[in-house]
Amino acid sequence: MLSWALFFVTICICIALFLNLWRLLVGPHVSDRIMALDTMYINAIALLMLYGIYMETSLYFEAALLIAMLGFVSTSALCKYLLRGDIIE
Amino acid sequence: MNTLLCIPLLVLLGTLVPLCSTRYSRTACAFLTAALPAIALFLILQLAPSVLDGQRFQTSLAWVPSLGLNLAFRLDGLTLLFSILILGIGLLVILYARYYLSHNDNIGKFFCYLILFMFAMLGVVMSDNLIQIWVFWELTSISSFLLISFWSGKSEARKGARMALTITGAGGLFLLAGLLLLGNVVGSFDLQTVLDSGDLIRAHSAYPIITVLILIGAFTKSAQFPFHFWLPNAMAAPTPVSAYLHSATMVKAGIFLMARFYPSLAGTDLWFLLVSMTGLATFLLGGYLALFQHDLKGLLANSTISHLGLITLLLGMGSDLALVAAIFHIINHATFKASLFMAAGIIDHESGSRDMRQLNGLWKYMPYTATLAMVASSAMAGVPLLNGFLSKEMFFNETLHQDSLGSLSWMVPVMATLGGVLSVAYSTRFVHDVFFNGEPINLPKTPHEPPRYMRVPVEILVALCLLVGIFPSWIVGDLLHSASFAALNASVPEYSLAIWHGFNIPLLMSAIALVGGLLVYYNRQHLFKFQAQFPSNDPKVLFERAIQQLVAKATWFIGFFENGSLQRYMYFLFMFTIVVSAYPLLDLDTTAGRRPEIPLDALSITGAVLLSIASLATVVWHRRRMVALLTLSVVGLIVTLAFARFSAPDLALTQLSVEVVTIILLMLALFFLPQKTPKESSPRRVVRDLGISAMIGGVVGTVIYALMTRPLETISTFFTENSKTGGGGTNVVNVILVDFRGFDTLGEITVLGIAALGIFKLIARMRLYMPSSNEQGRPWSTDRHPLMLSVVSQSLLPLALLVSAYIFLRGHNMPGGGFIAGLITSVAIIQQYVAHGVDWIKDRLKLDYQIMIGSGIGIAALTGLGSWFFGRPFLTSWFDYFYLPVIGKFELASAMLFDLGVYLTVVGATMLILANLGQLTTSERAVFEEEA
Amino acid sequence: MQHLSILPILLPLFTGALLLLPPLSKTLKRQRVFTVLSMLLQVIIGFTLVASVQIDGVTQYILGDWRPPFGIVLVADPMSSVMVCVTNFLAFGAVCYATGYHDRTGGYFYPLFMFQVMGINGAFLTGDAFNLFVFFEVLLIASYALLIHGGGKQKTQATTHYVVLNLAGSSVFLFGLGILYGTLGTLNIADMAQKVGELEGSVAILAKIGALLLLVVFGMKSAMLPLHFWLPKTYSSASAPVAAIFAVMTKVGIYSILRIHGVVFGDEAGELANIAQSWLWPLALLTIVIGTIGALASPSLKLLTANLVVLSAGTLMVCAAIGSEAATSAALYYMVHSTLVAGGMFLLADLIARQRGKAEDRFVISKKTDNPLFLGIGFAIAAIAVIGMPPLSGFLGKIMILQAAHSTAEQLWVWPIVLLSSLGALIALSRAGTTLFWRHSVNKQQTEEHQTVHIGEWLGIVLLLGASPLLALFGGPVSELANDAATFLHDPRLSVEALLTSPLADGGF
Amino acid sequence: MRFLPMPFHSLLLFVIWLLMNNSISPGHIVLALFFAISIPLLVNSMRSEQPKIRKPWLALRYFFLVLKDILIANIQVAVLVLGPIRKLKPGFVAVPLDVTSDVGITLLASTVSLTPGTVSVEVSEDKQWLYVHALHLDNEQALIDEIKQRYERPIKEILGC
Amino acid sequence: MSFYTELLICVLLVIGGIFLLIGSIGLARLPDVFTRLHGPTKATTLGITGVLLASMIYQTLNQGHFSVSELLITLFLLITAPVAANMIAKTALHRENSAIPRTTGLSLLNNIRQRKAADAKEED
Amino acid sequence: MEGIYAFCVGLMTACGIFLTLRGRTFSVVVGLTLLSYAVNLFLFASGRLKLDGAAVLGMSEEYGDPLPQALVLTAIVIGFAMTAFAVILAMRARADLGNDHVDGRIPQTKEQARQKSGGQR
Repeated sequence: MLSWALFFVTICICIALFLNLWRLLVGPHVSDRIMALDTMYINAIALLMLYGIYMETSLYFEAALLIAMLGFVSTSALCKYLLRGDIIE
Repeated sequence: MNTLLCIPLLVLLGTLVPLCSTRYSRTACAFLTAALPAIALFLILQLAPSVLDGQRFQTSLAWVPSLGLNLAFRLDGLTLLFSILILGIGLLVILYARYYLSHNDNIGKFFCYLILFMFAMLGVVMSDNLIQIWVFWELTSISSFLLISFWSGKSEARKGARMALTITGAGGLFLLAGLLLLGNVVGSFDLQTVLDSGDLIRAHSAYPIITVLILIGAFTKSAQFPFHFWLPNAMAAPTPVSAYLHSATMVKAGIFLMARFYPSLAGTDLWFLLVSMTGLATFLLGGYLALFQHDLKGLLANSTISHLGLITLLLGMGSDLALVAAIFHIINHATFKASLFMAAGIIDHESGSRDMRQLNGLWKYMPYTATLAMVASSAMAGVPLLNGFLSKEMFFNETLHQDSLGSLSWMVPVMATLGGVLSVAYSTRFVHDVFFNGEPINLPKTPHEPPRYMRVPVEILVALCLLVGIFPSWIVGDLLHSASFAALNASVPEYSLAIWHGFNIPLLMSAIALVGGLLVYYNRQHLFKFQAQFPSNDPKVLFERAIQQLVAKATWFIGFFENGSLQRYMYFLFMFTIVVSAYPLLDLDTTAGRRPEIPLDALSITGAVLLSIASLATVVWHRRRMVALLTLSVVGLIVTLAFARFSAPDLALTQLSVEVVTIILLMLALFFLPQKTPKESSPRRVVRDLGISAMIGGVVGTVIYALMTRPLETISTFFTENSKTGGGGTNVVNVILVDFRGFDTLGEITVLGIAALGIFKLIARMRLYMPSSNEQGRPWSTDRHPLMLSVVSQSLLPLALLVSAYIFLRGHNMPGGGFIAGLITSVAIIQQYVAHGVDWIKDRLKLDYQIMIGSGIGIAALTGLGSWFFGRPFLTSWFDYFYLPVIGKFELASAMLFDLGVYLTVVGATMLILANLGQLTTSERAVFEEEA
Repeated sequence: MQHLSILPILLPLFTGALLLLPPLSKTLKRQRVFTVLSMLLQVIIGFTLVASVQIDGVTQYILGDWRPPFGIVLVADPMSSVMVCVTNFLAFGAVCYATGYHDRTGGYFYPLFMFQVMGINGAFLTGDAFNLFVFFEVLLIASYALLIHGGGKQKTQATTHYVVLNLAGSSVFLFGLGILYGTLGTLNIADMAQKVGELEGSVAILAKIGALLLLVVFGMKSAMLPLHFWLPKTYSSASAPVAAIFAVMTKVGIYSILRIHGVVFGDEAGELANIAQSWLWPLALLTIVIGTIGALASPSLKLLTANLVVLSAGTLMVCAAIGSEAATSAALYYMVHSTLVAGGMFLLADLIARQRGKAEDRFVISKKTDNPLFLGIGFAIAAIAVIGMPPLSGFLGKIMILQAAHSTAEQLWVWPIVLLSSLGALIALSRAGTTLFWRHSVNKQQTEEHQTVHIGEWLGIVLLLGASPLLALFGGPVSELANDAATFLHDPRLSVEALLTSPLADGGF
Repeated sequence: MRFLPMPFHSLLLFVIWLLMNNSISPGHIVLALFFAISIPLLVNSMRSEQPKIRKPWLALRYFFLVLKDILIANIQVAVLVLGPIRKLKPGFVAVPLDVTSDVGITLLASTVSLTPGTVSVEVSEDKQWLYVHALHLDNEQALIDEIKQRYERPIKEILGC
Repeated sequence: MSFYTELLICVLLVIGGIFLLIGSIGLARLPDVFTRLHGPTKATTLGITGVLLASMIYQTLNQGHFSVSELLITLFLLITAPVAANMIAKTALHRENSAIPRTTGLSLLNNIRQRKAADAKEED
Repeated sequence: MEGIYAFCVGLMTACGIFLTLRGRTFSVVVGLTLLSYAVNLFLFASGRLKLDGAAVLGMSEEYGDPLPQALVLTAIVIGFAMTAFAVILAMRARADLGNDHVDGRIPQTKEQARQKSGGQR
């Protein structure tokens, strides 16, 4: 049952990732693309957690944590760039 | 100490004397300068009797034994002759030069160069080692360059010197090649061995090459056709130099070389043909050209060429007697030509001109000098009772007894006579045009007799001309004999040095030459007219033009390749990479190996597709920079996931944190770089680049596939086995980083630190204007620090620090480590910068990042150094487990301290970069203008 | 002195780190004194290292006490010790020179310089392929930072090209290393040499690609023909002491070629024996040609010197291509000579440029230099040495190379090209010298203040150029040293097996 | 308070450390204490003045309220997203603010973003208005009231401003 | 591991997966920037919470000791997601990305852009 | 899996190289970043791929090759330092040279022009 659920969720996330990429590619605005990237980060976290369950290991927890942290930094910096140009002013 | 070594050494020391004595009077300087060479001459003369008896002195010191290069000197007959010429005439020239040079000239420098040349020349003739001969040979080129260009302010002097250096230097290179080959053929660079193995050499297949190479060396030095043209242009030198180098000594070096290697190389048709024909051509050409010179020294220079040709011709005749004649003429030519040059120098010095069209009728003003010059030029013309006559007789005689041209051999004596005619003609011209032929025209000075002692050298030399001419065997008989003996490396044939040999064909030829020469001189107007039809080709101009063309061609060529375009260089790099790597791939039969592959799954396919699309999108949209940046982030994210997927959590962490910082940096760059990228690659260029990149991509993909599908045995099991027991950590990757290969990490953080310092340097002087609007032309938002962002960021900072501490502490046993922790800390601080701005932070955060970098690297290195105190090599790790009552068991390891260094460096470096970049922009915003 | 062989890396590292910390970081004067003293010590260590290798034989320093091939080792053999010594000597000269003027033209000069020295020394000493990469990067990043020292448009542009090319080069390096690790499963150079011989079939082909990719990288560092284009502009725009230390950087590439392609993929490499040779031959010769052409085309002394560096690199590559013991020995001698002379020449060029007013070091008519005697003698020494004319060191090196090329199949190419390159250099340098020192503009109205040569600058130039006569005078011992080094390098029993199986390898000292 | 400049944060850090390490061993408690004290001391200078939490228990209740709303919000959004796009009636709403502190506004805005069908878009420069975007807007005033009643009031109470 | 816990994990996982997918579908499907914002901020956050909870339970059972570190990620995302959404919205506003015409309150848009008060008068 | 991995590495290399051949500093830097990703994956794969083999003792039965991982880590850090330098250098080039070209089409300053055509001798 668990493996089935894992498979299902993996497929869901794969589709989600594709959708994100699609949004990232078509835009139409940069804000859309950033949003897509941000969502991608979150999906990646989910993927890592799933992988952790699948591999029965918690080794990937830190990676997920870092994606959460750094993804946010990256998103906010990107937005700051679009808003102000200079991200560190 | 060895006398033989002393001789050149004394002269070498002599180069310093003028430099030290230049502050005294010029006379004192000259005498002091002359002292050491005089002693050297004295030493040689002391040895002379034994040499004349056929003895040969040799000495040798090891210099570079592995090359066969020894410091070896010898003194045999030939050497003796040349040494006496070099030192004797050298001393006379020193005396002469003391009067010749004006007060403006730095006489110390001049004498220094002169003695240096003397040393070099002496070295050439005394060398007993092939390479050493070449060493001194080149030294003569260098010193003559300095001497010719002594009046370096004159363009002529510079050009003449450069030409001389270029030609003789080039010849020297040929000579080197020849000598090396010769030495390799013989198996030794020892001169005597080479001289003794003439048969071996002549039989060797390399003989023709050796001969040609060595002869080219000799010809260039001795101004033989077609390399003769540098000599007249070297006349820009002060006259003492001309007298010394360009008549008596340096130009004889080539002759000397031919005479020296006569036993080894001569005796074949190749030698005869090459040497004799070159000599003959030079003999005639020099004589002919001398006739038309208006410059006094030019005439003498061309006559020198002619006489050198004569000697060469003699050397090429192949008979031993011809060699004797050649050596005899060397002596004679040296005496009369040196005296002529000195006389010409006196005329130049006292009248201010060397142009024969101005110089006329000087007999009235300087009768004494005129007499000397006339005697010397008679010797040059070959008038009986003078030394020139004797050697010319021998020469004519030898031309009759040769058969180098087979049935055309009769032409040689005819040509020789013709040459004699020419030499009489130009000698006559020298005498008649200068000392008679009416009154001087527009001379800058009124000519008068030179100072007393300036004439002395001329007198001595002219006296020698006379003495040799009248008492040949008494004066030079022994010397000539021993020199010939040495040159032949065998017994000398019978010959007689008498003034009178009876009426014979040579005498007839001499007579024809004398009469014909006078006739030619009287009818010179016709010849001048004839010559005037030819365009005057100044070899100097031609040579300069050739060189300049060479330079222009070179410039064009370099400009063609190095067009300053990075793309071009990258193109070369990648093309080369393709060629090198694809070529062996052609031999690879099957790409796939035997190692079983991991089965595919949906996740991997998704990742791969995402990665591919994102990469391609980055390429396609590289001109829409912001989008490219986003797709690049996607690539980075997927790479991170790939690392995680293939069991490398540490890599995933590192890649992730690095990527974020990179993106932030790229955004900073985006801001300052032009906002638009115009489309500028031509379709052809794009196709070409696509081809290159596809090829490399293909190669890389193939190679990695081939690698991955082949089994591998590595040293890695050692690491997994020893990680816990030896390194005290369970995270093998981290233990490798801080322990097994901690040295790499030390280097790596150093790189990071250096990069930060370098970037700081870059920023320190940067003057950038900030764009006031984005790529759409929209002004920036006025909301500098969005409210929500600042509030949340503040709360996130402690959290992030905690996380980084967590990552840091667990690094040794679990994925993590100082580097990642450092990056997290940095990113957290950067987030504060993004949210609050530089000014806000500057007041609150007072960290000296430079000190952090320094201490970080220092701590890491010191940790490594700690093991020295336990007698262990650098970076030997230490760890142990401790028990504390409440806390329980915990581990302490030196690796942690090392990691702390890493952490500090990373934070320091990252922050040094970013904080300073931020400060760059706090100045007021100027309106930015896009460049045209 | 068991730690002697790591000192050439650690000492500059600590010096560099300390220079960043107070109190040394506070004033330039302190930095200056400290650096010069440290550098002096390093020179002494360099000579001690050479001597100790000569006396006690090869030492390997086992870092972290992890026996090879698992840990990283430093190998102080005759060759590397000599190169380290040369580097330190050169750096000492350059540092002395920098005290005169150049250390003031930008920040962090001394720390960066120390890291640069560390990188170069490390690259020479390390016995581990990946560690070689790390030290390459250390020396590269330091060179980037140093290159922009002093500022100016030309420097920025040259640096941009240099940096991007080298970044691409580093990628190729990693590709190569990846392949080698993927086929051999080890990183220790000696261990690699042992395992290479066992490869066969497709794996051997892959390893070959790896080796050739490394050749690309080393070729680029050492200015091999299609990859040398960055060099002239980069070197000529660097500030003098930096350009001087750069003179040894091309040699790092050559040294690595000798090490990797001469030894690991040398005669004993089975299927992969001497794979680089067929590539090296034509490229080396063409490098000489293009260096000569570049020298002829150079409009300024710095550019000329830079092109002469290319020329000497080509000459050295010929040695690598010959691959015999004699050639390696010749290469070492020539390497020492050309490094020091080129370094000295860069310093000299800078001094000349600074004394000639607006004309700088370009070959145009200009005002007279203020110290014609010193500069003239210096130039003469440098020129004679670099052309390869006697009596200075260049000719010995050249003869050694010619002799090494004797009776190889390519002799017919090597001899003419090497000799003609000398002629080209002769023409170029004689033009340069006569113009720089002897063509003066007549007007003497603008008498600016007379510049004197700073003592440090004087010392730097004298040290570096003075090495040339000394190298020639002591040609015998030096060539013996070079022979020893070559013998060691070419004897697998000495250079490979000893390092892996010696009793030292068990971790003790 | 010199050693505990941010008591709430310290507590949070203490808990988080234990959370991260999944451990309540004495060693980790000591470490957690260490970090809980040292990190706030380190970053104290990097903070602007912030209001204190006046009513912790209310805060906790508010937290769970938001959690519950998030759940509901998502189901609503899911329906909207998956449903026909044409029927969607998005809209902007301006919510007048009573909370004055930055933290309060941020808290409110975050809550709004996380809860049913609304995302806070912007805060006006004078901090008097919170602009909200609703995915499906039927009744403007109802939304404003709900936000003010359900979220703003407790926040104001918790922070006391 | 008992059936029920496994079931719980599965349910959580599936819920998480579905919500993640819905978030992304929203992102891809909704008509303008502002509506798209809703997907990632809410659905995705919930989805990831589901997955994280599942992981937490699973790891706790699997490793035999309490594994709650995943809560940290959840907390983190709950804090940051609204801010990220806010930043993106600000960007969209700043760059004058258009909302679909049927949006109500479009008249406010100009005020929002300039961060004026809602009752401020239009000036230009 | 290996095939698809190799394909991705190859593709990324190609993309990176194509971008480095463009004429603007930004493209070049992006290209180098992409290239360095590819290099890291390449180096990593030289130790062969392994699922479920994280090199943490006790966490898995078989371990993947930890050595390439360590190498890649070093390479990432070094690559980061280098990229950072290149980025700032690009900005500096913009500041000094007034543009972001790398193809040598830089408007010649007077000095350079004189240098090029400068008389010799």
